[in-house]
Amino acid sequence: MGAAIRAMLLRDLRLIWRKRGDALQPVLFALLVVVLFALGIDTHSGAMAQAAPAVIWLAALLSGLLALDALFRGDAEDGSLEQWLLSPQPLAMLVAVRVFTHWMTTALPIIVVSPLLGELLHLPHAQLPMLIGSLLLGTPLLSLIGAVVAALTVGIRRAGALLALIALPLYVPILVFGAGSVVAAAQGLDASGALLILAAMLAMSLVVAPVVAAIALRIGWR
Amino acid sequence: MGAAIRAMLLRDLRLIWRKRGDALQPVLFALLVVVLFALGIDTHSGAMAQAAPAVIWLAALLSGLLALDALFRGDAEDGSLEQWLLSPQPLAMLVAVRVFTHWMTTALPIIVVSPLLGELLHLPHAQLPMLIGSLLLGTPLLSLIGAVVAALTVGIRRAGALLALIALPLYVPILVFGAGSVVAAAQGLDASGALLILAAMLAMSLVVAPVVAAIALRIGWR
Amino acid sequence: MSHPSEPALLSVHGLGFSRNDETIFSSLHFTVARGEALLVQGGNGVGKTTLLRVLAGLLPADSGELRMDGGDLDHARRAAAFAYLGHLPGHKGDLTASENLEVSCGLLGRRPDRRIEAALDRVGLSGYDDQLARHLSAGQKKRLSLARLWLSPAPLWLLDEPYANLDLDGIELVNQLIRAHLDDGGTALVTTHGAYAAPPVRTRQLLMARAP
Amino acid sequence: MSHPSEPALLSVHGLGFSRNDETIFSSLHFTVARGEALLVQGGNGVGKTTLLRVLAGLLPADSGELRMDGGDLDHARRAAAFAYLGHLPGHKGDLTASENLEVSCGLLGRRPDRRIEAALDRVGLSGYDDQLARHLSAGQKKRLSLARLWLSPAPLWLLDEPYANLDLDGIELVNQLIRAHLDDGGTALVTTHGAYAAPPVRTRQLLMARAP
Amino acid sequence: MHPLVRWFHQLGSPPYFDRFAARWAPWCHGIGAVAMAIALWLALFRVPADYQQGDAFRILYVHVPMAWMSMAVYLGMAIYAAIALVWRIKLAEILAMACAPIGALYTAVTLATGSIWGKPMWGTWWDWDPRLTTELLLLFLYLGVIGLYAAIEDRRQAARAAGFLAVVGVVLLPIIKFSVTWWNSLHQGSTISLTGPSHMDASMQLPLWLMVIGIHAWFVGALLARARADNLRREIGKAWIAETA
Amino acid sequence: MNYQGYVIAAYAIFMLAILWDWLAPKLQIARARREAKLRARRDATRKGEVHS
Ligand code: HEM
Ligand SMILES: Nc1ncnc2c1ncn2[C@@H]1O[C@H](COP(=O)(O)OP(=O)(O)OP(=O)(O)O)[C@@H](O)[C@H]1O
Ligand SMILES: Nc1ncnc2c1ncn2[C@@H]1O[C@H](COP(=O)(O)OP(=O)(O)OP(=O)(O)O)[C@@H](O)[C@H]1O
Ligand SMILES: [Mg+2]
Ligand SMILES: [Mg+2]
Repeated sequence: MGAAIRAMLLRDLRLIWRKRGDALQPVLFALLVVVLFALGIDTHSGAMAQAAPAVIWLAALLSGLLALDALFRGDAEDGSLEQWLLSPQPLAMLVAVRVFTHWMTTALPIIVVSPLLGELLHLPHAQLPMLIGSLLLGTPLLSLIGAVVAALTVGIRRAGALLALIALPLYVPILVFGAGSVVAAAQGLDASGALLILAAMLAMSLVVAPVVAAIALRIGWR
Repeated sequence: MGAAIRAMLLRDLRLIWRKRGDALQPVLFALLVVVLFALGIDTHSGAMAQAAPAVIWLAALLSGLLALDALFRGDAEDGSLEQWLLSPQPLAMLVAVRVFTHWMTTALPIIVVSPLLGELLHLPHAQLPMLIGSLLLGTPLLSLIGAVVAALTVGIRRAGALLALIALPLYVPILVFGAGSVVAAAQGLDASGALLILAAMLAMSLVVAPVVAAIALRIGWR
Repeated sequence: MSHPSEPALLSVHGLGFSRNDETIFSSLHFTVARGEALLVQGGNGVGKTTLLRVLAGLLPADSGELRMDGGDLDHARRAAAFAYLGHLPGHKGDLTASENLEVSCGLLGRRPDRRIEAALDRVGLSGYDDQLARHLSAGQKKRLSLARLWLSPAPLWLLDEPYANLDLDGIELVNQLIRAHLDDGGTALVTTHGAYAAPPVRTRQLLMARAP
Repeated sequence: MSHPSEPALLSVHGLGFSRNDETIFSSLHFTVARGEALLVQGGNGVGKTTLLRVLAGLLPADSGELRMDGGDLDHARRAAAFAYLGHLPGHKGDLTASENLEVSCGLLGRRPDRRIEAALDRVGLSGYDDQLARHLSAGQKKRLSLARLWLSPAPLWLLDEPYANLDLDGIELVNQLIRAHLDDGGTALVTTHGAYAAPPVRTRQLLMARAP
Repeated sequence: MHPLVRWFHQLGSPPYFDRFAARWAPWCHGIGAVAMAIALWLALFRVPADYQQGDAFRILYVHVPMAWMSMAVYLGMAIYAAIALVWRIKLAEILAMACAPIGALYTAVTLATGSIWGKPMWGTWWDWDPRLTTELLLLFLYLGVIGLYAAIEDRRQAARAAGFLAVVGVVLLPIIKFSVTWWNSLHQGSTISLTGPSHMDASMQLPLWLMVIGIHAWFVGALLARARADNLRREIGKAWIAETA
Repeated sequence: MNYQGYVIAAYAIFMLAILWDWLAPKLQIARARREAKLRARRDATRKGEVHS
């Protein structure tokens, strides 16, 4: 099992490295969403700064959503997925490794540039640590729950919008606690509760989501 | 040529009717963006209403962007596109018909529900006519300009994110004048200038974009 | 190659194509006259498909000249003269067989003496008019493409492996269609691996091989 | 079918599968013993691929029972015993040939007596270790899949049209690999249209035909 | 075999189910129509206007039963889906998938009637109140199930995938509800509270309960009819349909 | 205050939905029936001809 994890990790890291240009796409997309929002709003009214946490969270979420389709699709199309399904290794473990590398290439870069995004939207600096903290706890959750949806739709050829429709209701709690915690902190309320709940959800998802996604994969792949 | 237009229109309308469930997806996606934004922001602070035009425009734009890949992709994959390229009919005309039906199924439904979206974000009722007007002028522009980008990337297998990256900068002026006109009207400024510019851009694109997209198609399709 | 007395429907001089600076073929010469077929033969990957796509104008040639009936071959003439049957079927899965043919007649034109129902009959698809194309089997899809060809007014058929996916009946059907088309004064360029029967008509052969 | 004296490696009783309530096959019975191959034959669309995918567990059977070495076939035993070569290559185009084999050895296990370089050699890909899989030709990709099979410790090979895409050398290679595998006490289920040479080993045949 | 078990197996046979549904659906519809007609008549013409809300309070008689049903139907769908997933019973798949469009419709009606009620009561069609938000998300969940079921070609696989989503959704529903409530309480107290008529007069209660009974019967009828349609669609081309047609 | 419009709108939506709930499956059943009949007829014509 250790060998399998090592092989999967090495494989994904190599693939990321060979296509390192693609890894920039999610962060560029998030940046564009933020810029477009800033262009569409009256920047001097203060509404922008108030909307900033919601917009940055929305940007991270939408860009993760766009990337979600690629989570298993490539492996499904070239037959790698079939080999996973036939492998004696626990499928949930393979899924977990895949989700981890996917999070690293899609969500982590956005977290890294989130101070920049905050600056663009005039987010008060005091809220930045809260924003980063909530993203760090929330985005893995997005990836884990997204994996279940991606697995269910892996057999459908052009799943884009359907994927979004299915995933977004499931994303609501994450967004509510994630962006909500920043808003709460801005109002001087105690936001640690929201972060704790996010952490608890993350801990649970880490255990449950790969297993559920593995079941969904067996259902979704004809 | 009349026969060809008729054949293309009939074809697209039949296809839309056979897959009428899919026609709901863009409008659902726009609705989801709005819902997520509302969930992420403090809904009672007034910032939501101020950001409403930008968010609704962003929602229309992103959902159009998601649908853009399907503009020529299906026809490319099943070989219909090759037949268009070989047909004695002017390609620009076929493209124009395709863009028109695509706009009707992706953008028009969003315009139809835009009062609902405005209501969800507590957009002041007085701004609604301006919002609808700007969407009516702006979304065909999005489709026309998007068609050029979709044509250029039609040969690339998973173009989703790339398409977004190329298209979004081109969309900036449309968004600026579109959402900007609503904001200006809200501040009591004269917004007819922005609308006029949008109308002028639309008139020009109606003539130029199909031709450019046709050239791009010949380049993009190996 | 010898030149027939009648002016060749299509004549190709010094045609060359390369992809990423890898030459697929270069300085290809051949002519095809009305009433005869050209068999393009060669192993996997020698460039048969590429040649047909270049002729159809789907890929840009690097060099060379194409002439039709002795005149230049511009885009409009090419579009009116060529009908192409490639690896992709070119049907919408969510339209029925006859709706698909309606579309292609609208786009590509229709021989005035041929009707959609008769064409479906001709290729052995009678009774399948209102079956969605995506519910047809691979062989039936191929037959639908053949019906499109049969309806088209173009004199020059470019057929890329028309025999693939078809059973023995289907192979016979292709040969019959080609023969009838040639008897009408048309021409066909047919690629094949050589494993299938050639149509029983006057043929020339173009043997392609990998450039060393 | 007669039952051999040794317990069959795989025995199948009353296997049935249907898709959208269209029965693809029903109540299929057969057994395969160690050291013999089963040729699954039949025309286009009779369900050969489907049968192999059901056996591999990629599709759920509607009815029927599978037994291995006389015991029940649960998920873990199936995963350890079956190696599958389907229509999809199962390689990442952006990994090299040997990196791809490393991955599959990690996931599917490796016979202790076989090494990656030796396997590449065996299938005629020596010298291509560092070539990206997407730069291999169709036939070479097939050979890479064969190397994966060769490295796998599974005794039961499910080969879906292993001869497709291969030239004469390649067909001979498949036959050699199957023969060696059977000599080692393994078993192979091979689907084919019947147009290619069968491997020169003890074989049973399963002839499938369309249900009326 | 126990007669009940045997009956259940029989019910699973498509022709038998077709006959069963064709026989009983009209009865359910009939009972539902009568009960609802009486309830509507009472609610519109017999119940006195509320002293606070005036006539607007009459919307309760359509809004509340629909709101309850929207959730009950989801639960039913998830239960059928779970049965289908565990025991692979085809009839359970069909019933689960027949629940989805009905539930979506009831949810949409809840949202619409609630909005219409909200305009005169709160002065706005919509507010991001937790109850309203969760109802909207419930609609999205229904639409996701319907969309997934429609997107997969193989009907049984489609039913299994969509059923799986329904079951996952039921696990998440309380979390969504809880999160939205929690989030809302972060801000200043909501200006809105759904003040139910806690001390309802018996004469005001009767139409409500009649309505609830009626809508349940109607739902069962609709479920049977929709399941019958799906059952027929899956069996097109089988001999028994030609015989019954 | 006169809320009649709102009440009528809400009840109308309810009635329409209920009606649709009754009508939709009826239409679906009819369509399935028709399709089955068409299919049967088509299969009959197909069986008539010599099949490949
Ligand atoms: C779009 C707006 C609305 C939505 C989505 C909505 C949704 C719901 C839901 C889901 C329920 C069931 C809750 C439960 O039983 O746990 C419910 C019950 C109820 N709603 Fe609404 N509602 C809306 C507007 C209104 C308005 C404006 C009023 C009256 C002022 C109202 C009055 C009630 C009452 C009295 C109940 C029953 C209370 C109970 O069972 O405890 N609703 N609504
Ligand atoms: N889209 C492409 N991109 C890059 N190379 C390609 C592409 N299509 C074909 N080739 C290469 O060009 C060469 C000629 O291909 P072509 O498809 O014309 O061969 P062919 O003679 O039709 O072979 P086949 O008998 O397999 O159909 C091959 O070496 C192939 O690898
Ligand atoms: N994904 C699918 N969805 C629906 N029907 C399918 C699917 N795959 C195969 N079929 C149908 O199932 C039947 C059996 O297909 P299968 O692929 O098993 O045939 P096969 O014997 O492998 O044929 P071939 O010789 O062409 O490989 C065919 O009638 C086919 O149309
Ligand atoms: Mg070719
Ligand atoms: Mg097969």
